Amino acid sequence: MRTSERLPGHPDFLWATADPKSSYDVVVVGGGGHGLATAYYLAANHGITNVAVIEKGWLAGGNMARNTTIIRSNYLWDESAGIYEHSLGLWEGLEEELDCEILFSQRGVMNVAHSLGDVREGRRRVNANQLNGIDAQWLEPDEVGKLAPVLDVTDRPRYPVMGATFQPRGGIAKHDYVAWGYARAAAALGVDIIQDCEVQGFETDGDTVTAVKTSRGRIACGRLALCAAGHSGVLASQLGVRLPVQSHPLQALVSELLDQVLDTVVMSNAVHVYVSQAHKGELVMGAGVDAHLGYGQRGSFHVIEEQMAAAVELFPVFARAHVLRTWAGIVDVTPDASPIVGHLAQWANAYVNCGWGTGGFKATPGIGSVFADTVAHEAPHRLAEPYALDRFVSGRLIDEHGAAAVAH
Amino acid sequence: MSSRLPTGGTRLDRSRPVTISIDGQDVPAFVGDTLASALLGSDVRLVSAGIYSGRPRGVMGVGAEESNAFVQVTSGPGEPMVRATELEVHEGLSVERIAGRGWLPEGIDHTRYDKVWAHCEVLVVGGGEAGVTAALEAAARGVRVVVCDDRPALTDARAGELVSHPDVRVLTRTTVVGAHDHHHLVAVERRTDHLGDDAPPDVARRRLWHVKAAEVVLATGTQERPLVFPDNDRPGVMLAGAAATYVRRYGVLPGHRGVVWVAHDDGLADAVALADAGVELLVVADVRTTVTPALADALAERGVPLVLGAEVVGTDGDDDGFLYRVHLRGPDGVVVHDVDLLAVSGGLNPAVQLWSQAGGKLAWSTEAAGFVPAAPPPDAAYPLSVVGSALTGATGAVTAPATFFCGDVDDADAARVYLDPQRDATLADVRHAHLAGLTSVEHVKRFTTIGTASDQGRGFGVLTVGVLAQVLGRPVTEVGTTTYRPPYTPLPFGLLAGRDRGALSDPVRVTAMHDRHLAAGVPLEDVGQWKRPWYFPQRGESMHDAVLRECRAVREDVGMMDASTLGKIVCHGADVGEMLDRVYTGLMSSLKVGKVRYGVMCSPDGMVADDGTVARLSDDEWLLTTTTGNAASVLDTLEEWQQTEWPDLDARFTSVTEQWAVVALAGPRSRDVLAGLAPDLDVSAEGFAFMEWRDATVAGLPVRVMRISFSGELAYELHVPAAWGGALWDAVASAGGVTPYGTETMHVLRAEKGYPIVGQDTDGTVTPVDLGMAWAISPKKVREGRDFVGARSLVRDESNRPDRRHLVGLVPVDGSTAIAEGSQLVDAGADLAAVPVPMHGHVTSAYASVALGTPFALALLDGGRDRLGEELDAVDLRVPVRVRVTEPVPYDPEGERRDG
Amino acid sequence: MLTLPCPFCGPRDETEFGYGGEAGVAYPERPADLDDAAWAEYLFLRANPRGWFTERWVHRAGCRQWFTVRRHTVTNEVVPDAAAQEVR
Amino acid sequence: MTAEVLALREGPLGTERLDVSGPALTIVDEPFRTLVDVRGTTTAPVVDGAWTWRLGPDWWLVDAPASDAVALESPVATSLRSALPGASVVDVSSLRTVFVLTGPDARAVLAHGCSLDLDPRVLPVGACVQGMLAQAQVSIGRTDADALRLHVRASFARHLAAWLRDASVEYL
Repeated sequence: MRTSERLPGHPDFLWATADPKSSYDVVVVGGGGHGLATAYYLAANHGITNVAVIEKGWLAGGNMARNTTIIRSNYLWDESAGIYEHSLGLWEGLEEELDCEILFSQRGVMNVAHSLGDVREGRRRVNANQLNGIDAQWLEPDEVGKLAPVLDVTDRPRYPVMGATFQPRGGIAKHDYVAWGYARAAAALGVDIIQDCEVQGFETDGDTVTAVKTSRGRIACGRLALCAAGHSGVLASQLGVRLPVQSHPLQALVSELLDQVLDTVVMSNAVHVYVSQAHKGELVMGAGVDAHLGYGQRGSFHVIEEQMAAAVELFPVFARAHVLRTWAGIVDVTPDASPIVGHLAQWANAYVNCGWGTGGFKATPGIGSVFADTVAHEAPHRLAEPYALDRFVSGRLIDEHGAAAVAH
Repeated sequence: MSSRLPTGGTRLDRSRPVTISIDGQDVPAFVGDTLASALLGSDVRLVSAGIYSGRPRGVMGVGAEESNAFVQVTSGPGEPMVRATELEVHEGLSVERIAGRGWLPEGIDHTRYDKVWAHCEVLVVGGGEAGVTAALEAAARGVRVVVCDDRPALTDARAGELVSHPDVRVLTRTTVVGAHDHHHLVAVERRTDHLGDDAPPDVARRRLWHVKAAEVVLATGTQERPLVFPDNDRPGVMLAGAAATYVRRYGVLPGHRGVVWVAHDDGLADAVALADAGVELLVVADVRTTVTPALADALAERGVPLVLGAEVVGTDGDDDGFLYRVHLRGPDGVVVHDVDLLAVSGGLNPAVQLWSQAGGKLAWSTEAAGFVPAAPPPDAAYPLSVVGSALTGATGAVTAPATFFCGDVDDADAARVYLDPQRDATLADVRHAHLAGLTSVEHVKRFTTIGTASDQGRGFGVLTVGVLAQVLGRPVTEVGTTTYRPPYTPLPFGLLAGRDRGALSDPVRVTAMHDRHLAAGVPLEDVGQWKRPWYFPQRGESMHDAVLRECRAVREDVGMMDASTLGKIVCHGADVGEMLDRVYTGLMSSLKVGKVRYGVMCSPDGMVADDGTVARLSDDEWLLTTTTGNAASVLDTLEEWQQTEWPDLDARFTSVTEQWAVVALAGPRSRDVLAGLAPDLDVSAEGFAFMEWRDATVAGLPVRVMRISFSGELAYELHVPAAWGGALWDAVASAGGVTPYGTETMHVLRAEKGYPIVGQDTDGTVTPVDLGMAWAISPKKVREGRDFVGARSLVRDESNRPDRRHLVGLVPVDGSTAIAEGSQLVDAGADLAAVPVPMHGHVTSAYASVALGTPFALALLDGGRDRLGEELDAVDLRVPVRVRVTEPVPYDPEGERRDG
Repeated sequence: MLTLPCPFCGPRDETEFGYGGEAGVAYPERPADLDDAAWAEYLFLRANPRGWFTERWVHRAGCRQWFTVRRHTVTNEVVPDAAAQEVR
Repeated sequence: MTAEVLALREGPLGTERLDVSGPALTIVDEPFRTLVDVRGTTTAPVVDGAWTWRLGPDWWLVDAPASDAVALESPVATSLRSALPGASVVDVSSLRTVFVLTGPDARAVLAHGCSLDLDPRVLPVGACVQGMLAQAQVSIGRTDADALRLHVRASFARHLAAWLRDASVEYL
């Protein structure tokens, strides 16, 4: 019987769970990947270490624990390419930066085309990416077959493969390792990581948010940074701000451990599935968001069934794999499928980072650094500027619906 | 030496011996055996190995709680990671041992997977005594009942009564795997797996049940959990209840010489059963200091010594790593026993997975030393109850954390205390997680991977929580449990796909003329779910040549195409005109009966959503056409506005897309062809003007003829009730010299005229003005301040920035190089290596054109209308083509050809 | 899979329905009179509560009627919206 | 099980189907074979042998025997339209293809791809439900204890026929 290689272990020490102090220069609400990365870069890049990350549950237990870990930067519009490519650049140095394993694997991400329209849009995107300096390629079906031999590139499927976009530098990482790596590095720089601490309200004075009221008491804040993903709307509403964000369930699943058959990440917008085979051997898969709002961290079973039908259609050998576990995250979706980053409306010292929809994980280092810069300088970072809340009033949207039909 | 008893085994059919194999070694078995019982019955103790450690592993349990014994099935269609304790044997079953990781057999799985939806008033999960009682009570109320049980048959004496009840459906070999919102329960039925090659070919091997129940009763019983100690993973260590079950159910002795170590009364009863079956029990140990006297007496009667307050502190293995010695610490110190069986039982966990999945809360019960159902799910509209032992767990259990949770094991030994054997995760890993600063059970689970394997922590999960509580020095109630997620047991992807595979994976929609296209051997294009003729090649002709020929035919002669997929909506009502004025940018209410008008629809944010034509059939009857792709969404939109915003408007909408088959007839000679087919129709330019419709008899068929052109040529659309679609196609095709053409030629012809295709030349960010279609916005409505959907958005500053992307035409400067769709537009001569290269727009459509004598393209270009004549590079895959910006109507800009 | 109470057809599977988001967001009486901010509010701002939510569904594969329910966005409890239950 | 448990009949012709809608309409008689103007003044002359399926609060599908007319619109539609002023009457004879399933297992076959509850106690003779079957939108009416009449849009008919053949294989 063939045994397997163990994954690299975790560092001997991760972080110490802190109790809240009465006051911090910056309170980051949300102990997910974005909140932790923001806190880390505040400390590491800007020397702001009197920072608390407050998390209502357990650290990185929200979307960070529930996503399918796909990393890529091949977005269509310049604004999106800017932030995601910045992020990918940071991913490439992250193990060194954080001094720990994150199992970042640049195995490539392909997005398969099944119609003439898909081909046209795929080529459009590849061309935009190439001119933006992003490593995008266009693959013909036979090249798709070489990179993913278990993907059926014959004319048998209902919607045969007609080509694919491919980003070789894209890939996956291990989400817990990433979150814990940021937590460990931030804590080492003096950031307090406070779990089981739920926000119950805010105290304000004029145009300033002065304190966060939590289940563990009042915490005064010099600046407030919201990184609460699907819960951002609920938090912002406590400050009288309405955000154009809707929170939906997004389901994902894993199979049991299997010998390696898929060495790259495959996504299909038209046939609605995306899949990678993680380091231990499990197939990690997802599909589109459930249509309705939901905070229950669960979705409807038919979405899983449709996704499995799509998977088996594209990868006939998957028919015998087993779904081991399903779950759902809560994704916060904006009208143009692009995030909201910047000042929280009228509040002088409050900032918001939300609306990443299905793009949150891959943006983690990028938005962490950009948001930290924004909070530190009290002005939007160059890469954050296009994502200001007021674009919904002007109508200057960054429409990434094409990218996000099944993003990740 | 076989351990099969000469008699007994409630599940066995001893008259039907079969032979199975593991790693090529034949093993005798009986019908009714599981792989696990067959292997135990033949003393095959090695079933799998630790994924990283390679340590040998045997059978630990008897059902879904099994955490060790997973194999790869290699007979039949093959299947990875199958639990030996639930795999029923059949002649020819062949398996291979694996170390925690299976493989996917190559090739297509031709297994028939099936699904069924069932509705009932009461679903009972579990067909044991409590389940049968609940089901019979429900059935007596005269309601529909479904009972699911994962065993091959119900064993309760009342099973016959239940099965024969007309309103009761009993599903055996059926495991309920998911309890979803609103009492949608998902179950998997294993129908022919146990039959092997005898399975009838038409019977689906597995079936996924979707059960919608008004009320659910969980009679799911319990799952036995082990006790933990160093080297607790050796083959020979088994659950006590499982060991007793192998005797009873399969007539198999799980060992010959053994020690039993338990923590509850049921475990002692199992020890009695093992002794009665002939296992030589050297000692029975109990972690408790007092036990039910009757059980102590029963052991004493059998001469089995009972030691209280005892614990196993380790085991020794032989050269193969199999159990051969147990170190038992009692009040008098450690005693070593030579054994081949160590049967342990730490208690019975209520099977609360479905309760938890459904949103029910769990609470730690000291009595059961486990998590039991507490607060029910919040949705009172869907009652969920638990009956039987699933409510209470084991009897006579006590909390004894120090022993239960292996508290005093030193660190060296802790590395051999397996808390998840399948993942080779140990007590040492939990301690490591704690030292690393982790305090949440969720973090520890992720750090150690405990509970993430195929058994999802069913056996060891509670122990892990207990261990963690001990490590953290906090009560179990503060540590809490992890959330149970569906599915309860792993489900094949193929089963979830069901029939939605291959041609049935998404409906194939076809037109009334489809057989003609198939007979002509035409390549088909997928357009949404539709199959449409792409082009009509003649013998040996390439696509390029065929399309050029078809284009030439339409420009110079006459062509025909199947346009049946156009969306069609008939509107009735006195206020349809007003309604259409509100949803189209143009003015529709002024349209005269007999006339047709082009229309554009916007979304509320002002972006082009669809386009099509509006024909007024009578005062209160209208016919809309939509793009093929948006037929459903346009109807949805109309109904939504009418029902939710304007219920006072008298307007009703009915989709008639498939009611009408449509033949488009286009080209300068189309009038002649139509005249020949419809001798009674006045086809003169004066008698039948552009954008008019007439009802006529064409080739003896009832046809509504519309004079509409999507090619710029003189053209007609012939709409016929689809029952006669084929006949009309044949009639036009045989009218003489009419060239059939497909979607590709249609695209070329419309592009030559600068007609955009919504979804190709638009992407949800394009306004009518961007498309150069300001003319499609009714000036009268604007002048009078009448609103229409999208109007407000179109007057935002952003919608009128001069540098918005406009639709323009492009031609290659050299007059010959093809432009690729999806090309990005950059400054002429831009250094493509100097990234980022500023982009000004992109090519949305591009074709070769026989009419223009040059390749050409449509593009969306920043401020494009002010850049006519400018040269740019259109870059595709890093190759630039120098292009010149032109008006978007390269062919016949004056529209002189539409009258023929 | 949610079960939704179609006022005409009765309880049916979610797969038969289309989702319409927040209920009660009326189309402005005179959009032209709104400033950009007010118009943006109509276009883009919808409630997103964690808890009870009044939302619209359309029974697309059934009677094609729009209707309103109240649903809890955490528990998915669904109750018909009394104010919107005028079955025609 | 016998070979007769299930019969499939497919065809765009042979019957006429009309989509009738309008707020002024209701059904009064039990076999649901007559449409009546809600004001009670006009009884629509639905022909003998027709079924009138109620699809929505003010929406019916009239399923009438065939006529031989070769016309843009069926004669039944024309007569209904004149009898029911204000109603929307649309000929959907070619739009909706009919499948007739008969036999004791007809309902069981549909349950392989349809979440609708087709129990006769829920769907008695004369009643009709609409929903999804094998990814296609359908209406299903009961014409007899063991007979279901299924309508599907014509472009989906071949898909549905292929699906029904596959789903019924264990019953034939």
